[in-house]
Amino acid sequence: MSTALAGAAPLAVEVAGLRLKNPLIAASGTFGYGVEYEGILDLSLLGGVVSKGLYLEARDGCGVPRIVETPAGLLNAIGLQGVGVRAYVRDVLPRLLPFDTAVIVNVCGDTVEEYAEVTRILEDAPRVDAVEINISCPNVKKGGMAFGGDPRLTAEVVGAVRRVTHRPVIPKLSPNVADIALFARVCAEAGADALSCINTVLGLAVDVERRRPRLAFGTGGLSGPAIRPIAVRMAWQAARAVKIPVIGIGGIASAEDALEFMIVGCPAVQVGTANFVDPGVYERILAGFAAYVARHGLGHLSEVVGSLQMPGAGGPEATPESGG
Amino acid sequence: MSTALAGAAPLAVEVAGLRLKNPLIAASGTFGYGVEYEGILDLSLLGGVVSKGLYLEARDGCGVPRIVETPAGLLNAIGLQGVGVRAYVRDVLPRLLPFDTAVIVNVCGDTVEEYAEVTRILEDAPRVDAVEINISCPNVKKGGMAFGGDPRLTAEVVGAVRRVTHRPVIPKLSPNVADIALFARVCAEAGADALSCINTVLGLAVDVERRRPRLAFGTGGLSGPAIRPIAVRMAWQAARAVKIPVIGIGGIASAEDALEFMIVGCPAVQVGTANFVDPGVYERILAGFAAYVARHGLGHLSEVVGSLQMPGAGGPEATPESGG
Amino acid sequence: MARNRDVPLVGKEPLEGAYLLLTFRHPEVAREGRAGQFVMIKAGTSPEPLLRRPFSIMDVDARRETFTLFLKTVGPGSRALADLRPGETAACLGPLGRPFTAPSPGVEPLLVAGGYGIAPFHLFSLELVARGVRPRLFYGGRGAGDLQVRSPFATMGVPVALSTDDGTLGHHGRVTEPLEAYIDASPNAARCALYACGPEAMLHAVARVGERRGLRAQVSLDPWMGCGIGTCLGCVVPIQGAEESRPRFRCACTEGPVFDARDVVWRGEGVSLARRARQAEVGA
Amino acid sequence: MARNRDVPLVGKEPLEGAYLLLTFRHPEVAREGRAGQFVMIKAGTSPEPLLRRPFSIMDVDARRETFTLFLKTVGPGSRALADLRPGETAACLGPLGRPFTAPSPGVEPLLVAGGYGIAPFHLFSLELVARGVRPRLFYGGRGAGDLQVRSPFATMGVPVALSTDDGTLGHHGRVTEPLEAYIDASPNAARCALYACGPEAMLHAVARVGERRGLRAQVSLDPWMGCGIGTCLGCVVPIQGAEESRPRFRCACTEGPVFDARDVVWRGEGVSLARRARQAEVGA
Ligand SMILES: Cc1cc2nc3c(=O)[nH]c(=O)nc-3n(C[C@H](O)[C@H](O)[C@H](O)COP(=O)(O)OP(=O)(O)OC[C@H]3O[C@@H](n4cnc5c(N)ncnc54)[C@H](O)[C@@H]3O)c2cc1C
Ligand SMILES: Cc1cc2nc3c(=O)[nH]c(=O)nc-3n(C[C@H](O)[C@H](O)[C@H](O)COP(=O)(O)OP(=O)(O)OC[C@H]3O[C@@H](n4cnc5c(N)ncnc54)[C@H](O)[C@@H]3O)c2cc1C
Ligand SMILES: Cc1cc2nc3c(=O)[nH]c(=O)nc-3n(C[C@H](O)[C@H](O)[C@H](O)COP(=O)(O)O)c2cc1C
Ligand SMILES: Cc1cc2nc3c(=O)[nH]c(=O)nc-3n(C[C@H](O)[C@H](O)[C@H](O)COP(=O)(O)O)c2cc1C
Ligand code: FES
Ligand code: FES
Repeated sequence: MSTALAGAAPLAVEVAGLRLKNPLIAASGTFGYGVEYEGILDLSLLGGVVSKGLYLEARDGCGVPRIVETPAGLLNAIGLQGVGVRAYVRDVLPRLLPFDTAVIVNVCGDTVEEYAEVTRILEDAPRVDAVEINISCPNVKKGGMAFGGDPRLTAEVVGAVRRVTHRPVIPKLSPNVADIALFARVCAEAGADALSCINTVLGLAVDVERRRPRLAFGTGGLSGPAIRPIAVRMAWQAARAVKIPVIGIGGIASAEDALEFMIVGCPAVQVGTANFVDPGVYERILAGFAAYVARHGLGHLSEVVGSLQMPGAGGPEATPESGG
Repeated sequence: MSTALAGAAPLAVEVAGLRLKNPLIAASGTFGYGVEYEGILDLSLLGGVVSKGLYLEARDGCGVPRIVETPAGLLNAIGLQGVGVRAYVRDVLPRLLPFDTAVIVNVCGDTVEEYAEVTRILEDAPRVDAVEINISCPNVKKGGMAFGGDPRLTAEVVGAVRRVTHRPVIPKLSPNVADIALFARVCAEAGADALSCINTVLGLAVDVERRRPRLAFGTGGLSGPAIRPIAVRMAWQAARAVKIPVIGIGGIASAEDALEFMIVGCPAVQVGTANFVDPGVYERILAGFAAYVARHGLGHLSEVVGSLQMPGAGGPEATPESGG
Repeated sequence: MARNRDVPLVGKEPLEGAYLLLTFRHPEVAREGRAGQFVMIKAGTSPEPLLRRPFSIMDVDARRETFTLFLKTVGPGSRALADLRPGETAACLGPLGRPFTAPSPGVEPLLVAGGYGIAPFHLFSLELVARGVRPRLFYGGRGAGDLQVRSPFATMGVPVALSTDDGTLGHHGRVTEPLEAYIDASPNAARCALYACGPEAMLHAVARVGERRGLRAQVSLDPWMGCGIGTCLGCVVPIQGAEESRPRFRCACTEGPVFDARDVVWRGEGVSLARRARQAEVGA
Repeated sequence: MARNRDVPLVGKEPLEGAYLLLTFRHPEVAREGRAGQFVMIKAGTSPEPLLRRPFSIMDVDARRETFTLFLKTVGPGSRALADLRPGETAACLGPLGRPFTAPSPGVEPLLVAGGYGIAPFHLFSLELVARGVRPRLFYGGRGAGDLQVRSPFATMGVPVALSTDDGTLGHHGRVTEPLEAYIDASPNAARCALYACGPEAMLHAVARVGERRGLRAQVSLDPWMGCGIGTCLGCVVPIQGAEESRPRFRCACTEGPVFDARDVVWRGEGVSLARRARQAEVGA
């Protein structure tokens, strides 16, 4: 462990064969390619970083406005603007070499073949530790959520990526489904090593003076503290449904927020929108973890994973079933 | 129109045969039985009031804590504590007689038969203007969301209620589904006259010090400003899917919030959590409506209903399809 | 009758530590507010935190049309109130809830306050003294810094017994210790009525003190409140009268916050003292 | 190099209307901040509003390790900053973005500011004067109340032409009118460089003024910004160099906020001035 902060508390975890020095991972699309933080944040503090979504080719993304604030949340339709996987391998990966952190690449595609092809190109690249499959982006017209909302297509994409890589494969689940446990199981059966849960929730904000959506694209993906109770619920449902690890995502901005996900069963978490709010968020969370470990006399932070006690029923006599 | 405020702007609407003096309805479970506001708020200011959920018999509801705040939201598991439909008809309805507002009763059941039986009892009661079918409460162990998450059961409940009442039937949709348009269509086909959209979003908040849910019941329903972008999106999807009117619900606390729902296609809206925050919310919204009507030179507020202009694509050249 | 108003802050007096006094103009609260009643109040309109917060009415001034709160800053809602500047307004609904019931003639009211639980007893003492009744106050806190409201009681001529958990002021120990000592030494022990406001454990202890000595106790409960008027059903507490075969959830905002200690189903007990006594009678 | 810090407020000067000056301690911004650069800053940690807000660096004091912002209170983010008390801290990342480029020797810098767009030109004037270059300022606003930063320019000896939309101060009309009048009257008209910061329509007008007269113009764009460091991709603006066949989205936070006016694809134009000129050349 390379830094004093991270070394101060027993935080290392292994997720799907990935060794992370701590359970904190920067979420896709909210951390650029990682290299933007030079001088602002030492990437070696993080358990891992996820790249923004990468297709075969570069993309312009959506028009502006692309981001609007909603109550305690952020609604975005970036549309996966990005450099394309080859430019990423050529220009970005070498710049991540100096950092002691896991590099996870967020893989996108308009077709099953494109997901596989992007993954194949990464397979030859050094420095990539795992592949996260983005089957849940709400802001594109093809691919994205269309895959993550259909169990059969989900299985196909995960299977196709699985076949072309030896690295851990981590599908990222969409919250815009009725039964996230079903999708968790489908991914596990198709060969996933872990799950990321959740991507943004589909939303719409209207400019009532102009009677148009506030985002140029129309609808967008909701993230940030507003969605945390939804995300914790879904992470809990997914973690109960499968044996593979679930990485919790959604509205994390403090150690307590991260611990909610860990307690419901996630060995690791991703921090998204909070990166925009505060580049110091990782140091704050790590300090909070250390305090929690000390306060609760834990040998290792991961002792809390899955420790949620679901209540019996309540009611004025606290007799079982009166909660119904 | 009985009050100066409501009379000041052309706001009256007809929804599923119900004449409302304005599009503002108090949402189920957030306004008691209406009678609690005596002296605080003149019910005749409102287009309508929805009772809290009623079963055949009285219920204790869940244990405490039943309500916790989350970022810009409220997570609740009340568990439909209530007096039962007969006590409502006997004790509450007479007290609503003096008020010039539509009375909508929120009907619950553990079984299809119970929904029908509750509705039948209401059929003989005076002063009831419509029936809202709660197939979407996340905080009960039977009934509730189990119905609203299954298209076949949804159709059964709506059909059963439809057969025993001549009053407008308004199923209340659950947001915890993948495709709300599907449920909207199922309800319309089963004979619904309008839809209420949405109920609370299933969530979970964890007390990390005690490693237990913060609510006694465990999970809860998320409401308030946090969910508004999700609710507006769903109301838009539902309104596009069916010809019957959709009543928009979720996070409304101002005229602008209500107008978001109206612009995406809802002729009326319900105000929930904001009732707790500010009993003056209706007067504020009505004043905001009047200002909006004047500012936009509208002959009638309902001219905005469904006026949303969805954008073409963006991109740096603003050429079609580059948003993808 | 409760009224919802935007109330301007007209007075602000910082006390030690996290405590302060805030005075707002609200004619109905000023005129009708009684000891034990509360207001639901929120500074600003941010959705964060979302809800108003309950605070006991500590003082009223009908002539100036103002009321005063005694505030402990503990989180975002109380902090936003503490940050108000004179002239700024808060959204306020009140007066709410059922007040304390004055004792019968000849009965000595013993008031037991923990921390910010002192607030209603300031107003209650004013009410009692105005009726010619002199209460006695037992006032406890963690440390000396938590006993911020003392001089008004001296002015009213109300005897005060202080106690602190850490011994920095008054009796070193629980507030119920001087209470019990007083009752046991009193020649008039059977003619006392207990009134308590403070942490749940303290209320429970006071309920037991009353039970053991056959004294009536009124306790002001302090559950989480969402609306203050009986619509959110978030504030329910299990209550069981002597005649009720099982506890029922009652709203602390409308049927309380003041309850008869014997009707409360205290944590871990499953049955109220009143019901247990009745069952013992019947069993006997 | 940008640094993320909790910065204490060390100075606060209310101006008229919604305007005020705020001074914070931040060694790196104080030492390295250049005119046209900005900070991302937020008071408090409430999730509402969620994000930091961009504000131009108006002044720096390397010795005191402080920098100053000129703030117009328009919404919750700016209001929370305006409500800070001295000693309280804000979360601040900076300095960010690309600064203005000083003109070549002998070229007269003409600064065009609209409303709070004056902020970077205060620092820019200080920088220029320190290098022996005397800029000239054209400063417009809706009314007299929007022209709050005037005396520092007098102190620096920078000539200022004021204008207001409502005629309450200076020229009655657009800020570009006195600008054009000055250029047209100047014997040195070809040796001017334009710098503009303010509302988009004003920037666009300045770009046209430059274009018509063959003058280079640097404009500071003002898009909505989420992060300030190129990761949220929320602040993109369509930019097209002369050699680029189509516009590309560029981040205003890292590649701007200052751009060459000729490279900007202005609203409704579809192509940049630079590209159009190149196409005309090629076509010709
Ligand atoms: C009838 C009634 C009268 C009250 N009178 C006073 C008073 O006169 N002066 C005063 O300072 N406070 C009083 N309170 C408590 C006050 O309402 C809470 O301190 C306040 O709601 C905290 O809000 P917050 O946003 O500042 O903190 P939060 O962040 O909401 O809470 C901070 C901490 O306080 C706890 N808390 C929140 N609400 C309560 C509550 N109702 N009871 C106990 N703990 C709580 C939380 O669980 C948390 O640990 C009263 C409460 C009730 C129900
Ligand atoms: C590079 C840069 C430098 C800036 N420098 C200054 C400065 O020196 N002084 C100053 O007062 N302001 C400056 N601004 C604008 C400032 O960032 C906004 O006024 C602020 O973000 C508003 O936040 P709010 O929460 O107070 O209001 P919000 O409620 O967020 O916004 C209030 C109104 O302002 C509009 N608005 C919000 N952000 C912007 C923006 N970036 N550009 C234009 N309109 C916006 C909103 O659409 C809304 O109508 C600068 C902006 C940028 C991008
Ligand atoms: C601006 C923005 C861009 C995003 N881009 C991507 C992306 O490229 N790929 C992806 O899988 N998720 C993307 N996400 C989703 C986040 O990784 C994360 O799942 C989501 O925001 C919820 O976490 P949060 O609440 O911490 O932000 C994006 C989110 C935001 C806000
Ligand atoms: C405390 C509480 C109780 C509720 N009880 C009911 C209920 O009994 N029946 C029902 O259909 N909806 C119930 N709801 C859902 C609301 O009617 C509404 O659909 C939801 O809260 C979203 O609207 P809001 O964000 O304006 O609160 C309840 C909501 C809350 C917060
Ligand atoms: S506080 Fe809402 S019911 Fe009592
Ligand atoms: S502000 Fe986030 S990329 Fe520029």
